[in-house]
Amino acid sequence: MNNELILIVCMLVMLVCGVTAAMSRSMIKSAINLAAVSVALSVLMFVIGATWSAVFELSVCSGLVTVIFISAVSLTESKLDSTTQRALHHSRFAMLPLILILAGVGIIAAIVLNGFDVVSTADITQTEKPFREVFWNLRQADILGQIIVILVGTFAVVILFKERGKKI
Amino acid sequence: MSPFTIVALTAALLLIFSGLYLLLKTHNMLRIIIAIEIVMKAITLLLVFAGLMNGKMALTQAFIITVILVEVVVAVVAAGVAINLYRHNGDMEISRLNKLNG
Amino acid sequence: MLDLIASFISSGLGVNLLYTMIVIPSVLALLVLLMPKAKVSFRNLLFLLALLLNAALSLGLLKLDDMKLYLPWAGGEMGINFALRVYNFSQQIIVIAAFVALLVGLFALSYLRKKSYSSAFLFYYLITVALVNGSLLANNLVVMLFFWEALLAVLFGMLILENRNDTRAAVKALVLNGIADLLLMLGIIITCSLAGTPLMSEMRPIPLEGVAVLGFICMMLGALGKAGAMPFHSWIPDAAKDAPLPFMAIMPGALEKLLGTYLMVRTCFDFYQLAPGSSMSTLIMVIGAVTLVLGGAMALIQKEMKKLLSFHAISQVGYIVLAVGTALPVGYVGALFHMVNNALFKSSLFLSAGAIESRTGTTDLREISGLGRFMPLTAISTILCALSIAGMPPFNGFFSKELIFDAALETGMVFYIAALVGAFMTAASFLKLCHAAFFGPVKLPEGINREELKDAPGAMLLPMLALAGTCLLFGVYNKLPLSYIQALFGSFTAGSDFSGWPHSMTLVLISLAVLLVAVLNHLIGYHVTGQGVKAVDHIHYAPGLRTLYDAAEKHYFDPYRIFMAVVRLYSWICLAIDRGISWIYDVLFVNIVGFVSSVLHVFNNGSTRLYMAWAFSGVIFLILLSMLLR
Amino acid sequence: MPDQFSMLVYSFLGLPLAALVLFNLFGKRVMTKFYMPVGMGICLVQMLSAIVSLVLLSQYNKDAITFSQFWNYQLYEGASYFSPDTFSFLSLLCIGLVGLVTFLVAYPVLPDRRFQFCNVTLVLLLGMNGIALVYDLFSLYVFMEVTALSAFVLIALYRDAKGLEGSFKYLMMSAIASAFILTGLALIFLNTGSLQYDVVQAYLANWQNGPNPVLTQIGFIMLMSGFSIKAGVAPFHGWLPDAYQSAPAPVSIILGGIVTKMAGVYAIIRLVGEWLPGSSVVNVAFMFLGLLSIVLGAMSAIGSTDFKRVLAFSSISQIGYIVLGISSGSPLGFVGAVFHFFNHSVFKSTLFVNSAAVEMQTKTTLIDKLGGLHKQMPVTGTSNILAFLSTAGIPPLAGFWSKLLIIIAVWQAHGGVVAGVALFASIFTAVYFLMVQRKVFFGPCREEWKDVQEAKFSIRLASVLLSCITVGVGCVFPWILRFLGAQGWI
Repeated sequence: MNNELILIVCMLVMLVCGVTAAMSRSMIKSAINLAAVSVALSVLMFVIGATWSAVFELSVCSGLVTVIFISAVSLTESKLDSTTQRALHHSRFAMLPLILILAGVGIIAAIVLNGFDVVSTADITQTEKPFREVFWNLRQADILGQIIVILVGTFAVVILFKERGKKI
Repeated sequence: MSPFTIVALTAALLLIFSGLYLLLKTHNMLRIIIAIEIVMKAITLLLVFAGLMNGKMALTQAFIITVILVEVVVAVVAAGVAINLYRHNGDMEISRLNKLNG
Repeated sequence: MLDLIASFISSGLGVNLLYTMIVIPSVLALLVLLMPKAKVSFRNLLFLLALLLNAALSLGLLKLDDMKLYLPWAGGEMGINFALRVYNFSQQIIVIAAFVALLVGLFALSYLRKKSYSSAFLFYYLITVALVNGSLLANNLVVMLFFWEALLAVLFGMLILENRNDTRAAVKALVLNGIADLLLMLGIIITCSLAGTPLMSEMRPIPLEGVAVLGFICMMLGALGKAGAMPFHSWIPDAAKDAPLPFMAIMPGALEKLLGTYLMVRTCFDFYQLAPGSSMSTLIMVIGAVTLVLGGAMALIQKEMKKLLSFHAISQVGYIVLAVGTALPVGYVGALFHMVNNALFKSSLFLSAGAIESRTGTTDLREISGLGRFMPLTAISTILCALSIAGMPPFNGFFSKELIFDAALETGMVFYIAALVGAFMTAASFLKLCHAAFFGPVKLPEGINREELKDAPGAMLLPMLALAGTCLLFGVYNKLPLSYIQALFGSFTAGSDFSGWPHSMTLVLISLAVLLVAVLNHLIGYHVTGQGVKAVDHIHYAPGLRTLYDAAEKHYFDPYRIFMAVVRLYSWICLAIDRGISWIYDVLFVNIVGFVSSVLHVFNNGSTRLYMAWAFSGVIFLILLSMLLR
Repeated sequence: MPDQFSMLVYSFLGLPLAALVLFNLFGKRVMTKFYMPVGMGICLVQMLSAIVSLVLLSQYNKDAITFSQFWNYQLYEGASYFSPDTFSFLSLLCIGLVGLVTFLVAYPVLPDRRFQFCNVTLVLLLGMNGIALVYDLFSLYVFMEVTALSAFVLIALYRDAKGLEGSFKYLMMSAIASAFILTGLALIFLNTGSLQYDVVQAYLANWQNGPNPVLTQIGFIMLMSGFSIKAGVAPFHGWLPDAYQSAPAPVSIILGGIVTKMAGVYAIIRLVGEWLPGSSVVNVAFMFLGLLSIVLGAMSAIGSTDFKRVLAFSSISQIGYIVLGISSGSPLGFVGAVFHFFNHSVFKSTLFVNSAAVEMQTKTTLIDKLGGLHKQMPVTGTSNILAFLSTAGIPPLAGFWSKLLIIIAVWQAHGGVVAGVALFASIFTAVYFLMVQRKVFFGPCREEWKDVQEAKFSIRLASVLLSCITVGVGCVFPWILRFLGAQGWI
């Protein structure tokens, strides 16, 4: 059960980094914590054998999204998050860990006390098709959707990030 | 009842909760995007958990990849809108978004 | 000759004659209305032609046997079919109505020569004739009601012709008749449901018990309203002030009385069993007696010819109602005979007033005097009719009144005395009228030249004289109308003959004594005041009576006035309630909605956090609901 | 059915994609004139294909046209493919119609930014078509995201403060909705192993005896909440008025006319109406949500001072009727809801077209500033009255029939009180619309609007076209009902 331990650790890292990202006063720290969540998640995926999604998670989420954030923060840096704002932010989220700990204990207690269990619905007799075939042949509608999503993203960048004053 | 199940469900729920809490409490538009990202991470975790439970890991991976793509584009659009709003308002304060009423 | 025409028409048209009677006047009425202004003489010809045709067709109708016509109309279980029926009762009334309408129509053409509304009046006139024919021919109570109500509309139209700015009299007529018609409608509903059929010919007399009493009262009140008896009378004197005199002559003078009496007799005789001496009978007789006495009393003091005549129009209805109320054979016969007579002399008298008005411009007895010298034929006609209405033998009024006296005496002394009092007042007031208008020193209103004053033109005189002559004829040869009338009641009146000289000499002598008293009274009054017009002032200004009369002149006793006061109170209450309700709608409701709306606006103020809170509360609501409902 | 006909379905996705390629391949100088006409043409072709497909479906008595994928003909379990049925084609027809109207109105209203507008609108159409076509909940989610993303971009098209604000609010709520939907999908996927419609339907039919019922329940609630946010059902509606109000005029037409309905109501109709018709819990929940939407939307509309905002609140109220109809759980309610879906997209587009006309001519949509425009803009005013009457459910207009069906079905399912409240709320509908009509179009003309002209030809064409559909469908509706009865659908 070494595997399971690693998974649990990954998830705990995700949780801690996520809460830190939420509570952090500095936007950059938030972004970096978010990237750490992504990294932990991709490690988790890697351990359970979901290689493709792990790679995507690592490259896109912890890479691209962080880049987007940091550039957005730098674009809007000047008056952002003054000291008072940060103090305010801190006071708003001071209670969050406490709430989370209480909620976590409550949830775990509820699960354990009720004997709640998640039944595996896996069909052992059926071997699953390889990811390549599933992705390219079975999820063709999704792929079409992805292409269109990328198209929207392109148009959004063109429309929203274009310099003011220029007309297209 | 494996500890993995307990931790996975609890971690996902707590992450979603803290993401929504941030969404509800923050005054900063970029933090809203961070909150959305946190929630999405939790959901990805849930998806992985679901794939583990029903043994359809390949399908789950396809889902996860699509979700990641969508999530990134949402983040891009949100950042674009937020930056434009910053240009209008001069800060990222969300309570400035009150021009629409009537 | 007439017989020949009649049989020719009836053989040619047969049962089609029934609706022809309604269609022809209506179509010609439209033609008259649409005739261009320039073709006045052609229009008048057309009008006369219509009336002549109507009279000829009515004669043809006389030749038909009991005939029924069904045209499917608004169907249904109760079968509101367009059912017409002609039988001896309606035949006779239609003939009388047609001939009176012909004569008055002739007069109207001459009277209306210079009036601007003549086309409209003639149109209404012909429509009235058609509707009267329709209501008399209808064999279905609902169809009759249809014509009846349409007549009300036409009445309203005719009343506002002369004076469009002041419609008070017309509205009064509309309201009073409308109430009466509403009651009639109720009565018809009750009658139809009790009888199980709306067809009059299928109905058997219903005993007066329980609901039937209500139905009977409603039907009678409807009929009384049309006839203009108390308490639906008060519009007639008001209308007399402004309405054209041919209208007064034809509507309140003749046709409405015919219709009202027709329905009264049918209600008492055909639809319900009105027993002599029963409480309903007494009630109707009381109504009749009160109408008779009060109408006469008011007529007595009038010094304006039109008003005087209109009060007499009310008073004479009282006689008819009284007679019908006795529910005796002699009463019914007397009522119908008096109805015919009343139509003749009352229209003739109104026409005389019209003739005088068209020559002198007024009918106020205080302004005119001694006209007999200039208008001898008018005077003769008026005097003949006055004698007839006063009940002077051998005129028709005498014979019909004797029958009514007979019936009244048989029922109760009180009613007989009331009838005698009425007779006295009638005689006295007409003595005053004739004396004041035609005798005594010549007195003319300003602007009328003595030399230029002539008798009325032939077209006016002819109807007046024809009607007066008929009065005399029906008196001298009363077997002619009475035999027809008696035939209506079949076995009910079998064994007695009402024609000829009244059988009780005592009653005749008492009536003559009353007339004599009236003459004496007039002579005393004339002697005291020296003026014919003031001959009854000693009664008018007698102590005690004077205050009553003053109050009556000020309309204090007008049922319409009392009714309107009640209506006003009611409408005030309704208004208050309505205000309250609309306050709930306009103020309370709007304020609540506005308040809720503004509260919702506070919750939709653009704050994203609030929106998210909404959404999360929705999720919590869903979770709780799913937990609760499991 | 001949196989060639199933190729027809490709046009719903292929044509907009081809147009996108065409637009971006050539320079803007060459293509400027062609953006709008090409868009209109695509919408027209889409309407035609939808009608032809509907006819074919009823001709060959088939439930759905299942068409193969792009490069592989085998359908494994868990595959995502396209299988539109009657309701899908009806939605595709609505999409085509509203898209056509949007392009017609955008032609004069947006003289600049045509390139951006047309591109993003085509993507929006693609997204909505995808929603209507797919046979897999996850693909539905993907296309829903496409729709939502392009809607954000369109609202913020001019990058003005209001548009950006509305866009950001929509984005936030939509992100929450996506999170909810995905959570729900993950929890359901855990149990089913596939998200194909028929698999999920079979599972939901008997979920209480299946594995992990608690997770499924939570997942279903999450799914419903997410769809409700996207649909703008109260109390998830907060973003909707802001987004509608702030969008450029043609964008509010397509938003109010079809986008929110395709993004949310469509899925609700599928899930609740088609898959869970007998579930009392879901039905009661949606009954409450529907009633709340009806009353809250109508009450808020009464107090609004902006023409477009009134229409937005009215949308909430009308979506409440659709949801209420679905909550009855009976086939009658389902048919009523689907027809109200169609009718609402017609009359709400009419109203937004008219608001666009007013906005273009007077440069304002504030009700208190407007007044007496009927004399200057008779076509707009008249079509506005027709659409209002249809919204309020006045016979014989189309809106009356669908509302009638819904209220009858609700009466049967939930009793007289609920139906009575729904009926009573439609009085409020009449109230706020009469208020708007009186303040904007009737009454004396204000001094500053003396020189206002009637809207441009293409806008008038759009509102006349939609009004004709409202009146026409209302007049032939008894026959439609008879046809449905003959088909055994009611």
